[in-house]
Amino acid sequence: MRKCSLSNLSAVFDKISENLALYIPVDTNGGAKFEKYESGMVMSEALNTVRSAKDFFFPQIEDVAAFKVEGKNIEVVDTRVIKDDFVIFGARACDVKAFEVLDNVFLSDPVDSYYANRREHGIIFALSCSKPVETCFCNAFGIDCTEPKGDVSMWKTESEMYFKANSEKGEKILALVADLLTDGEEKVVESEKAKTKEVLKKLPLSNLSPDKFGGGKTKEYFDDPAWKSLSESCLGCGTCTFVCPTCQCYDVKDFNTGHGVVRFRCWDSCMYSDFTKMAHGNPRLTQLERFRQRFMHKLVYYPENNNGLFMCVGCGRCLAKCPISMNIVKVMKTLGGKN
Amino acid sequence: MQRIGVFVCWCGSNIAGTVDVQAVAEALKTEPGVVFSTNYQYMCSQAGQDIMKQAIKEHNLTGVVVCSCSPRMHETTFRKTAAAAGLNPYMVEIANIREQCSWVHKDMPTGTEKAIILGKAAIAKVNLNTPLTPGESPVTKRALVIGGGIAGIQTALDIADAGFEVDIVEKKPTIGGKMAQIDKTFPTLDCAACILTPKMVDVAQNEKIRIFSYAEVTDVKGFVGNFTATIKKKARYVKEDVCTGCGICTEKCPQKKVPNEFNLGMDNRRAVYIPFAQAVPKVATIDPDHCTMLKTGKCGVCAKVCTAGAIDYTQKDEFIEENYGAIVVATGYNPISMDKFDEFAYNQSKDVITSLEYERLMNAAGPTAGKLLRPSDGKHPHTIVFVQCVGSRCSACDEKGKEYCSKICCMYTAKHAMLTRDKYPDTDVYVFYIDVRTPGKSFDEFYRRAVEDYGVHYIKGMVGKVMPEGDQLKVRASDLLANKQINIDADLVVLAAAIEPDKSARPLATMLTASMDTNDFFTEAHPKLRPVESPTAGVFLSGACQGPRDIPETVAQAGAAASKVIGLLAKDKLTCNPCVASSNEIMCNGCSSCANVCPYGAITYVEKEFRQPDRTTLVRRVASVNEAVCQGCGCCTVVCPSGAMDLKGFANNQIMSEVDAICK
Amino acid sequence: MQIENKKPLIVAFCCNWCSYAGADLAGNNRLNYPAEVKIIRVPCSCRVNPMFILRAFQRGADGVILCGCHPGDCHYTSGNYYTRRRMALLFSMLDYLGIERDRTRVEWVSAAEGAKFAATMNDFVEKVTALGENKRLEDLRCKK
Amino acid sequence: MNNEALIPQVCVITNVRVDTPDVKTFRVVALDGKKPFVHKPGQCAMISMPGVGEAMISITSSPTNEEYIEFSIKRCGCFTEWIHQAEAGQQITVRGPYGNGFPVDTAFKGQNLVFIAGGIGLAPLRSVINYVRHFPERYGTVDIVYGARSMGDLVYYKEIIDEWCKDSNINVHLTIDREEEGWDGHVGFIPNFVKELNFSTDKTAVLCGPPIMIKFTLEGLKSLGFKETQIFTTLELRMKCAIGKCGRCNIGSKYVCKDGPVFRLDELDELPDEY
Amino acid sequence: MQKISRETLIEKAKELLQNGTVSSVLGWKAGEFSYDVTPATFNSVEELEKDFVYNDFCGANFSKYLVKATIKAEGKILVFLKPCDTYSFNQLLTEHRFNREKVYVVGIPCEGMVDVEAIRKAAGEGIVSVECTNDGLVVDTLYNGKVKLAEQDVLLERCKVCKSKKHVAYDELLGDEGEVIESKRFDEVERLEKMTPDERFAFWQRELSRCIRCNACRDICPACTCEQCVFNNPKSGVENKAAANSFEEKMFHIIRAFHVVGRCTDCGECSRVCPQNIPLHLLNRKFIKDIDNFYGEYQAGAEVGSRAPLVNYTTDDIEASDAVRKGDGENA
Repeated sequence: MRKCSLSNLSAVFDKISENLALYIPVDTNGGAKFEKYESGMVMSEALNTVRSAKDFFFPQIEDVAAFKVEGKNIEVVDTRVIKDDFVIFGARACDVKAFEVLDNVFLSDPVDSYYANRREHGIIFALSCSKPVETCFCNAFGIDCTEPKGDVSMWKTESEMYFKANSEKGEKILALVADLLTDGEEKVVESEKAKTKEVLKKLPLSNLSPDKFGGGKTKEYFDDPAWKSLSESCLGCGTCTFVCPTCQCYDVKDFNTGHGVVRFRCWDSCMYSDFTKMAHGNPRLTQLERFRQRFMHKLVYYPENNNGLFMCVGCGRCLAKCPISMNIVKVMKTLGGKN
Repeated sequence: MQRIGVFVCWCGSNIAGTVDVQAVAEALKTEPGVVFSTNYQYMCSQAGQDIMKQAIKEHNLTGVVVCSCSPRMHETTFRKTAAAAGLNPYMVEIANIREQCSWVHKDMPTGTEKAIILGKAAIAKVNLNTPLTPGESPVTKRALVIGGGIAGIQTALDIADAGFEVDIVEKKPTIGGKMAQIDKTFPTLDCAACILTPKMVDVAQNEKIRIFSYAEVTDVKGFVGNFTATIKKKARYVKEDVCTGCGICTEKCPQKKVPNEFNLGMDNRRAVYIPFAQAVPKVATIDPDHCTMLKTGKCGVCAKVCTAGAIDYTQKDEFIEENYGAIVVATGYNPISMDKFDEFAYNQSKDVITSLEYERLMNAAGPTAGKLLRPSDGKHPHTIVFVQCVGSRCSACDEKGKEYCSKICCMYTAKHAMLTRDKYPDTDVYVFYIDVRTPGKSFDEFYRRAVEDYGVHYIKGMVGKVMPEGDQLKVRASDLLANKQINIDADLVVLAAAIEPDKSARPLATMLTASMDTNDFFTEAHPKLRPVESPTAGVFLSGACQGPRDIPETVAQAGAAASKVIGLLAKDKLTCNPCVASSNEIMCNGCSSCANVCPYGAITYVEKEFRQPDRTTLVRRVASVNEAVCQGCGCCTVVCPSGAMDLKGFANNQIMSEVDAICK
Repeated sequence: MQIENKKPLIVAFCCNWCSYAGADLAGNNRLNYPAEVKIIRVPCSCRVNPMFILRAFQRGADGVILCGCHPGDCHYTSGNYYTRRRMALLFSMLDYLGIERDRTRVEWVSAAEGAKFAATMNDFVEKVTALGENKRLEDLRCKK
Repeated sequence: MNNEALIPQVCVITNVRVDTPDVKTFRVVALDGKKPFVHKPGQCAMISMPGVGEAMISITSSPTNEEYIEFSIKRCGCFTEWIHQAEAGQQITVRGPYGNGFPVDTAFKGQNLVFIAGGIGLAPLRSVINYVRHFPERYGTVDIVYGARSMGDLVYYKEIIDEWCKDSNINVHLTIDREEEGWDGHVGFIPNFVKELNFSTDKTAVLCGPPIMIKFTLEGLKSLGFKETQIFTTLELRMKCAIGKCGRCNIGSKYVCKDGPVFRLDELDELPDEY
Repeated sequence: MQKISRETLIEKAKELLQNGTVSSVLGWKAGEFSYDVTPATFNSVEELEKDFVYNDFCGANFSKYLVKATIKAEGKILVFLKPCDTYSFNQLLTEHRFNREKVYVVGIPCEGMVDVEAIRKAAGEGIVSVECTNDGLVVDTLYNGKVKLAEQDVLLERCKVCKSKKHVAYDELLGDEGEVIESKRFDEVERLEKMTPDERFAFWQRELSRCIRCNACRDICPACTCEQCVFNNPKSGVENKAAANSFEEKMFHIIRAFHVVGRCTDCGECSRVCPQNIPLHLLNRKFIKDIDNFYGEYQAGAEVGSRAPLVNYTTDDIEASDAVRKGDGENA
């Protein structure tokens, strides 16, 4: 366990950013957001960023390949570049857990090299939560927000930041700033954790449980009449999907630049009406089917294929951001409450 | 994928002088879709055209790009060439490398580079061209003239003269319009009735012309060549075909106190009446608002005295539907109401009258049998004040008047002044004016005669107030030239009221989807080049419904409108411009934006059933373009937020592909 | 960095009846204007969708000019009145977003105004050249 | 960096055959003139024209064909529209093969097979039919029931007549929807035809065709006594990645691109009704 | 706090359901917390009594829901509309987007709706409950205990500068018809206009760069009811699913704003729902301000059937070049 005083944090940032790209959450008009650190930036106090940290490994837009077309001939250009190492500083336990969810998709065979490339070079400094809020329910998915995973775990007290490396990658970065750190005591961290745990008990969603869901429950929930009322007001926008740290559906599109074709992939949302639209029909015709797909995927299909791991980390972003305040908690309570 | 042939023209040295045509043809060879590319001295020559024809056949071309002079010059030529070789003419695009390239740029590299880019843009467009076929629609060989004044009469006569059937719809019981009420005409001072009534008789006797008098157009559907109009023939309670026009009923009718509108209410008529002696059709009409029989069921005098048995109290409004190929609007004008012009005391004194009322006072068939007598006491007036521009040429912020010049007032006032002085030399005549406008043949001479020969007092200035006092009218005015106030004790004040379009014009315009200006005058398709056509195809304008005008102008325009109608009716079929808007009904929201901006009324809305993906059907309101009416401006395509409306020949993707090619 | 005096790219939308004819007249009279100006013929200025203008900027145009008949002279009676409103609002919005206002223009050029066409283009190109490359509405993917 | 599934290889169309008014078959090889990959019968590939689109198309040629692969494509969307106007020599991009393919080495082994296809549905089955024809010793009897709207809509007609019909252990049963001049074969819809043919239940059935045909044919087969475990079908949904990641081709927890497209009927019954 | 209570609305809905005037009710449904209400259809009195709410968080504008709801519904739908919602209602009617006969509008007064983000900012994160009282909000928080807030301070942006309390469409009113009020809604636009172009560019670049193209602004917008949006249509030439770069970010928002010119009633829903807090209303308001400035005041939706400025003209309209100058306060 190592530590530095909060007043010294900027020195740590400066040091890290001298060597590799460093991203920290900063406050903007649109809420907290990870930005590339430049000297003088102040780390946000916000509990979480508006967009999740998934962008680092699965950005909203990324080029897949490029093509040059001349007459009848095509030339494929591999536009991939190996990433340099970078540090994500201050991701929370829920977002870090979300990486595991994404890994199961992108690192399973065949490995998605774009994701793998970024993942390999990303070094995660995960920060324990000290002030969880009413929309938090990571607990429900077995996440301990005071014990975040990642290459380095961090705890913040009134005046200090504590660091614990969990991996070689993490060790290396801490070594980089070794001069700025001193030894820290477990005890302080433990008492900080205990305080947070007390708050967790008081949270309104502390009793939420996904036990009623999981693999093998498709038949049980698929035709539930409650989907109708749950989905009736859904706008079919992509807000929940795009702020969600675990949503990973994407679209692949071509852009004609006038002198070639860039094939890129971008986030897509199963809530969009054209998500599954084909030339001759659409298997998910109404918002009900699309809405159901999103939550069944998170609560049933994904766990079925991934040893019971749910595709939700309880970060609460969708609770805060849905234009019509419909969310996974309401879905879980409505469907689960019936049985 | 198209198979495009590119033909680069040298135009002698006109193009080849600054553009390396060989290089252009070579560079365009590798563009997408291009399978053939060549250059030639004069593409428009017979030999050049033959090269194109041969290439189209030999290479199975589906599209052609000609890099040459302006499409305004030879687009038609090359389209015809392509058509002759079996290619759809609308698969031809021109890259203008002469007027917009070789002629405006000096050096060869620059010109060549630009010519290549222009060629690429044309190729990009042709790649997205689709064959277009002009639609055809039949023409109903009959015209409808709405309004039976001199404008309508002249138009109808001219059209009938060319051998086409014409229907005149007149809302009054007789045709003749305003001209029938006028006494003399400027600048020749011949009697209006003498020149108008023979024309009215011609109309009545013309086999090709039907008159629907006492009738209104209540609905118009369709489009150029194919209009269907509904005409409401109001019940006149007199069988038109039986009535001989003898006039006995109008003498015996006990209801004598009906204000006579023909004389502008200055005398009375009976409840059954013939507006004036030379009315056409000369048929009596019962005024249902005043007829005791119709109101109470008691009377029946007219029926008793009618030897022909023409009276029919049970008559109902009759609706007639008729097809027309062309419609002429000749709804005319009216003097504006003087209600708002309190300063002239029009409502306070009977001796303040409008010019049209003055016409009637001067007319031998008028309320005073042509003697100039004051309406109030029947005395002969000695001092008469004419006020010009009452309600004309007002500032835009002035709520009661019109901004425009009514055009005819200067001349008729000069006429009135002159006639008055001529008939009654003992009168003093004053004319207050802002400007005297006399641009017309013999007009200024006429006006000067009034001043110089007849001693009319023309005073530049406006009348501020007219105050009735005793049996006189105190007129307070300013003389701008002398820069002083003038007070005149007048016996009669005549107001040259502004004229405005007839009130029936606006609802009619809506029916016809013809556009109007803010003053409710019909707008012309082009103010200079198409002055007698409405922007709505097949609708033509005659007379003062389009703007203030005098009789000769009206007659000239009436003839012009007739000739346009004849030109249209002479065709058996109309070929439509194929570059028209078309709406993708699947995407259309039915919001009406497109219909709102369409200058031609080409867009209508239909309720259409759509099959939903879930196999149910849904009725939606969607836009539908009448290709015979659309002129292809494309205005609708931009207001359509969903992009459902597109323009054939200049489609969104075609224009964007040109943009792309240019910016590449 | 090497400062290259790159020539601007100008897209001119010209209505078929007045401005395109005006451009032809400029040609007939051999009135020079820069070759950077590339004309796209449209039936009426009211055919020009704001999307086309944005598209031009995206694809690398440095300036876009719309030419139509003088107000009141529109071949289709009212097309250019609509154009005027649309472009007034669009250009005002672009300006509001901080896009240089000299990159866009509407000009009324009649079929008789060949000289005006050439003069307008000379002036417009000069103004756009002074602004340099379009950076604020560029799409880097479309750059070579 | 690793090979990336999403980056395709360039192949070239060497031959285009018009099968019906809206179906063409494209012969494709890699730039070196060889097959771009080895596939299993029933597998698919993503083929694409950059800037136009990419589509999942089943490979219709048999793996036993060593020279090239073939795709039969019906014109129905943006990309298919494009490829229909392509000529020999046109390059396209190909990635794959994707999907599980038919269980030719397991469930089908030693079995009597009946292939039932409607319209373009014969395309995916052709690969397995020709595979089975190549190894007649591994399988029992083979019946092929194939129908289309009209004679002109029957794909591979020449191959069916000249090759399949001539194979001794293959029974071909053709049908068209409506009477037509020059047709002396069976007329009627496939589901009824299947019932009329009254297959014995010692066969494994493989179905492919439009949803409505599948639905009624299944009923027919079941009425003949076929069990769910004896029936296989192959599905098609919208796909983007073809590798089970982009998230749109799933039916319940199964991805058609990865876990399918071939499903045994009892597997399919386990999945929610959303295809 | 809202002047009208949940009970009054339920009472009214009950009455209309029971006397057969309507067969369903479009209203707000209670959520997990004090503030997360969801638009919902209620079909029975029981449903209403169980879940119906009306409080300071009922900002959602129901007008757009009517487009689809009127197609599906058998009978009449009762919809509660706040004054600003009625403008959208009229605008949709002007565009023939639904059948007026199938809707029964009860106009309800609105005292301004509250922005939960603003509460979070003012009272601190971790909201346990929010109580709306006559003299402000009492917010119980996890970390700062009970915090009292003045309602005015935490109103939604659009409510702070409310343009009208007037109901322009209704079958029945609960409360007054209300009046159009003087608003300071253009102040922020003016502030931007006064900046230098460089500053403006930087401002919008910064704001729009946050856009994640989630389409919430479009999908909530009552003016965006196209059968198919150009941004979803591969053939439109501007389709894009994600803004690939700053050009596409701008293009999306410019075109979206342009498509609703003269149709946008300034209901403010776009800004309310933007998960990234992009001040989208400043784009729409710029157009509204320009329209007022160039062509005379025009309020979309004030009356059914009015002719929007872009489908209208006068012969002496301002020229585009003068408009740009006038737009930023320079004399034209």
